Amino acid sequence: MGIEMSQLFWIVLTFFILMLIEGFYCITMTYNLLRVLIGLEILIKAVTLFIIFAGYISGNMSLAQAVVITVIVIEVVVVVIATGIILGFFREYDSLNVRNARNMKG
Amino acid sequence: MNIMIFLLVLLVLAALWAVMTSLLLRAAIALALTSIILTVLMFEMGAPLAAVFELSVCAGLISVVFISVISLTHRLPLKEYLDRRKNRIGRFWFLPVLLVIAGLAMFYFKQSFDMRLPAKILIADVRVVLWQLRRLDLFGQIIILLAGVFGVLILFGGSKKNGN
Amino acid sequence: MTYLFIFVPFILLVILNLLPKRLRAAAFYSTLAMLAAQVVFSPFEFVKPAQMEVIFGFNLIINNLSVILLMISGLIAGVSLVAGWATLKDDDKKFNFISLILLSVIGLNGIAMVKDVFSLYVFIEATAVATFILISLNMDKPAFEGILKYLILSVVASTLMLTSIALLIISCGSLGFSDIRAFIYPSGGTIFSQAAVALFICGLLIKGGLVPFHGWVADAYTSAPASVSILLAGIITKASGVFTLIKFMTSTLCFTTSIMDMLLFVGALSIVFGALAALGQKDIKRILAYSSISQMGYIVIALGTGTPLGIFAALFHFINHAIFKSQLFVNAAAVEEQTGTRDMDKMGGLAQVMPVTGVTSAIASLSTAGIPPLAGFWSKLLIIISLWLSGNFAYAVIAVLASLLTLAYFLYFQRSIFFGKVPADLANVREADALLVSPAVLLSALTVGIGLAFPFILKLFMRQ
Amino acid sequence: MIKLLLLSIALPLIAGLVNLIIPDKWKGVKEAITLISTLAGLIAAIMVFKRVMVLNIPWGSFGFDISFRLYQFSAFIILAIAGFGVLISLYSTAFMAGREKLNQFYAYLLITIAMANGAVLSNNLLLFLFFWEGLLLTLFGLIIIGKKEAYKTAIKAFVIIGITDLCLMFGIALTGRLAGTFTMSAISLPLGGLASLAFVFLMIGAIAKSGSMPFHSWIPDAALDAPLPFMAIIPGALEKLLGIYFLTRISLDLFQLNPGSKISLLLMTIGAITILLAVMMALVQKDYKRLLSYHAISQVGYMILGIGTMVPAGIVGGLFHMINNALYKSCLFLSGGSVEKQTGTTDLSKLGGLGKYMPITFACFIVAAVSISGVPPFNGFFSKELIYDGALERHWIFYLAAALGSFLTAASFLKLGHAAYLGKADGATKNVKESSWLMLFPMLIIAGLCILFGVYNPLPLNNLIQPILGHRLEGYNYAGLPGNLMIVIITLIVLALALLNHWYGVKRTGKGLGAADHIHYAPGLSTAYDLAEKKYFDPYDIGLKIADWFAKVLFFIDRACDWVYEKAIVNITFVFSNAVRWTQSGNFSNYVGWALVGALLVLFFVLRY
Repeated sequence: MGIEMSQLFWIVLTFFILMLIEGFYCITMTYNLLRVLIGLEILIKAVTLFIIFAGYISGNMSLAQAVVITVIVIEVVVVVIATGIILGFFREYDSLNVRNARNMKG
Repeated sequence: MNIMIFLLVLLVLAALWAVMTSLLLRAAIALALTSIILTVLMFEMGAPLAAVFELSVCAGLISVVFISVISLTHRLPLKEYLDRRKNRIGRFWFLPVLLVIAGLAMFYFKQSFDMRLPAKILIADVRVVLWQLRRLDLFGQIIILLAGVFGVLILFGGSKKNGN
Repeated sequence: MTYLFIFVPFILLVILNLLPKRLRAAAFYSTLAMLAAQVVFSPFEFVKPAQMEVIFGFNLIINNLSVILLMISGLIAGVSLVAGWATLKDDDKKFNFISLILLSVIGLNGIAMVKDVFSLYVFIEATAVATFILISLNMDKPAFEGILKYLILSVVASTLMLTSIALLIISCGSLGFSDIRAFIYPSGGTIFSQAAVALFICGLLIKGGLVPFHGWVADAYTSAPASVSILLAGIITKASGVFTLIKFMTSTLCFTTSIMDMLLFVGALSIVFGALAALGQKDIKRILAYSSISQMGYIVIALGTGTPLGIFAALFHFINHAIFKSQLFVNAAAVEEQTGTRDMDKMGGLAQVMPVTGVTSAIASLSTAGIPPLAGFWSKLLIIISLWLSGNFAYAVIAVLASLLTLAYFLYFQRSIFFGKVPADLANVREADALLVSPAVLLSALTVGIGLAFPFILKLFMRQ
Repeated sequence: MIKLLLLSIALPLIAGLVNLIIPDKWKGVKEAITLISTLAGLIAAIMVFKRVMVLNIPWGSFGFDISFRLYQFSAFIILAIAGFGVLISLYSTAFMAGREKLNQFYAYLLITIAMANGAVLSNNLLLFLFFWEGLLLTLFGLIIIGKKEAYKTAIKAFVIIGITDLCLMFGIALTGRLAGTFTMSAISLPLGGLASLAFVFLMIGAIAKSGSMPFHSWIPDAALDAPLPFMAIIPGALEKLLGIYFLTRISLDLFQLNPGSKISLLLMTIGAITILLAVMMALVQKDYKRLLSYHAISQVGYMILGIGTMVPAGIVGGLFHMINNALYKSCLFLSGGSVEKQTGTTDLSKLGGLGKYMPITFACFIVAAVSISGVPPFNGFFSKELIYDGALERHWIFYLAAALGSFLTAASFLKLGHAAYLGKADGATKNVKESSWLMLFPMLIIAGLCILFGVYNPLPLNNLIQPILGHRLEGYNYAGLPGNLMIVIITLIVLALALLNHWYGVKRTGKGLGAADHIHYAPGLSTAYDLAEKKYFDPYDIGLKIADWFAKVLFFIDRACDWVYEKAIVNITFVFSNAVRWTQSGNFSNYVGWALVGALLVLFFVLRY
């Protein structure tokens, strides 16, 4: 059981890290703000997966589910606010290009 | 176990599609797909309540929000779109390579841990945990939702004013 | 009475939103009264043994640490409220501002009293969400830019903290501080719990804006409306970042050598980086923002010593910093309100036309730079002493040298705004509104008072 | 009676704050407040003179209690501060008339007096530090109100004094840790190891305050930028009193120094170097105030040398020199101010022949100048003799340095007096009037004291200085004529040489005294003079050139110190600052990248174990 668990953990950790890589790559390399938001979403999805898996592997699924439900609620609010900001940004610049968001520096 | 690994691969591929595709609408759909696969994974792992939440909120609500925002922001002219697309390939071809490298590295440096798991928790029902032990989190959720309401009022209310 | 601290603002918020529009002036006074009551009543919990209350199933704990945050958050939120009332123009905006301040105060009070890692995360996130909207009150280009950076970095922080929570579920099976402490102290825990602690601390460092996690700080502070910067810089990022770090570390006792070394290094890096970056700034708020990064470095470096004296010094500097930095932002708000610009090159000699602002800003600057007998001197002295006593001589020297840099950029700050000749286009500037001046006077009086009463505070600490 | 102690601190402080608040229009009120409070301070100082009392107010923990102690030494310093305070404020009423920022000037002046009194009276090192730092702030304020360009000088002073005060802070912390208490009267540490380090740190604070090399470079700049009464009271008198007071306290009371120790050698070396370098610099100056300011540095060297000898004669001489220097140096600065006020310049090339128009100023200048040059029977002579005595007791090389310094001092004052007061009046100096009595009166009083302290030296020595040292003197009495006749003779020779040198120099340049020309060209004598000029005076000429070159090198070193303080540190800092700000590119991708890399590094670092 123990070794099997360990194997499973490593596999899920691998996929978790792959998803994190995708998310961070998307955030840093893309030029469109909505794609940045998609990258953030992927990060949160990865984390959700990891928490649920943590509950699964440790047999503490009730706690993990409670946590995940709260995380989903927070995620929704953050995404809605982010879209509001992106819309506002679009209204100001008439573009979603992130290079418009580099005015403050130094 | 095997079906879980299969689903995980699908999950990563769906996310990869969401990142790589050049059309925003497709990216949003891919994100919804990612959510759905995640939902299936949750069912598979025995978390039905969270799965329902994920399905209704993330795959449903967030996709709606995304698609409406995409339709609100105007499309690019075709030429510029094609330029961008070429440009995108230049920037994003490395991502799949990176994923393969990272996956191989993880496979190669495989470690096994002494999984000293904690004692099983007696309360198995998520509703009991959520409503009785973690009531403070629910209060926090209410606060966040209220803040979100204000956010919608302010951020989206501003658009009306600007529109006039 | 702990649950009152999060319930009263909530009920007040609901009532205020049900009121008809013409009664909204009452919102300001009732909120101010509520915050004042929070400042006055929270010290009654001080020095009592830590108590836990389970009412409505809320797991809250109040101890001396919580009392400090409750007092400070009430004070700074009140100051920000008054400043916002004076500077915001639109009635609707004012009302939204008050509601969001109430929400963020609930979040801060929650942070002060939770006893569970995940609830801590929830309340940090609640405060952050309220803050996003507060920053975007102005709905202009810089606001959207600043808030985007804050939001993105904040989601990254969430990712780190939630990963840490998942690892904690795997390793110790529970998220309560006491359970975590039982798991990792003194045995050191497993590799999972160590990684969990490290990741959680990283998340908090992003929230607190320490180098190299600091990218968003200057932009968010600069783009926010004047009164929001007071709240943001004075309490929100500090409470959800550094204060939470203190709370997390003292309640889980995760002071391992590697964590402490890391904190010392990050602290020193932030001190030097922030001070250097502040030196060349032209924007009032930006110089203050970088100064904030530097001062956060002092708190973290003191925490990194891991000694009781170091932790006390960190807390004391947290209090002082909250007071003087929010006061400097109040001064910045007054200057911006009266001159219409934040560019320091366009200012000069304002001390002649805005004497109160000039004097209070000088007090706060000197306190930040660590000039005796102001409050900032004592906390810096304690930080340096604690570094020295714990054997971190090099870090102590860095802390001392960086305080010279602090002095340098605050001299520059004072000179270009308040000394010298008044430019022709600012000749008609007058002293700011009483609502902006009185908080500055109150806070600088606190700075001087804490400085003079320092021995009593130290005695109080020694008795603990 | 004990309340008088607190009064001497509180009264000027309150008066200063009141001055700061009341508007500029009420000029008379300000002056009245300043004069009355300084007079009251003087009366209080006279009333508590020669008393011993201690006032303790326990406060807080960590050995920090408000503790004041009055005894012979502090009473003497308080009296001197109060006396100078009265005279300078009297002088300022005339000198500062019509200037801007009067409220700040009087306020800072009074607060400086309060802080100085507090520092001298404190019996607790932390309390002492508090007052000492307070002086730094008023110093900054006083310089900055002088001119528009004074900001740079003020920053320079602030940086230099700030850094040395930091050393002082370290020293105090170390001393407190070693001794286990911060109460000054309870500390008596033997030297060695950490204690020596603590002493050096404290010493840096003390000698920097008194303006010794290498912490001097702000003083000459301040001479040009700051208001003159400031120069007369702060670098001229107060800072010397305070710095030497603290130096004496630490070397005699707080630490057990003995004549053979390395620390004593270090002090003497610093003293000797300061004397020589500063006076060389003074010799090449072309500005009245700047020349004086270099002497203000040079004279500190004598005091440090005297105290550094750690033999009774030297210590008595050093302390006596401290009070003498305060007298004649402030008198010299005041004469400079008088010249500046009447002619509008202090550039020596534009001055000349003032002796005819300003006889009283000239007379005061002469008295002060002969005092500083050490001509008997003025006060400077007696204190210098004592210092020579002490220096000779340790090693002849220190004596040589002191005597050489004396020679150059006399030479430079001959030059100054000649250029400013003798010769022909033209340009700016034509038909100037004598200064007002408000300005002359303080100068006359101080000049009178210079003569009194010289002619009747038992008065200061027996009443002011010897009680301070008490048991250390073991029956010696240094009052009256100097004991060592050889030194006196050498001194006189040195002075005569200086006069000769001056005469020669004037003749060579043809300025001033041209009366010697006919002897030069008389038949028969002219070849002799030519010969003499080649044979006997060439070496001197070369010597002068060497001295000149040496002075230039010193000037370069001086500027180099200056450059390091002013440019190098600032520029290096800004290079770093720009680099740091460059990293803040405005692109959030970078920020996410740093955060990620940071988190990974932290993770690896923590899991490494």
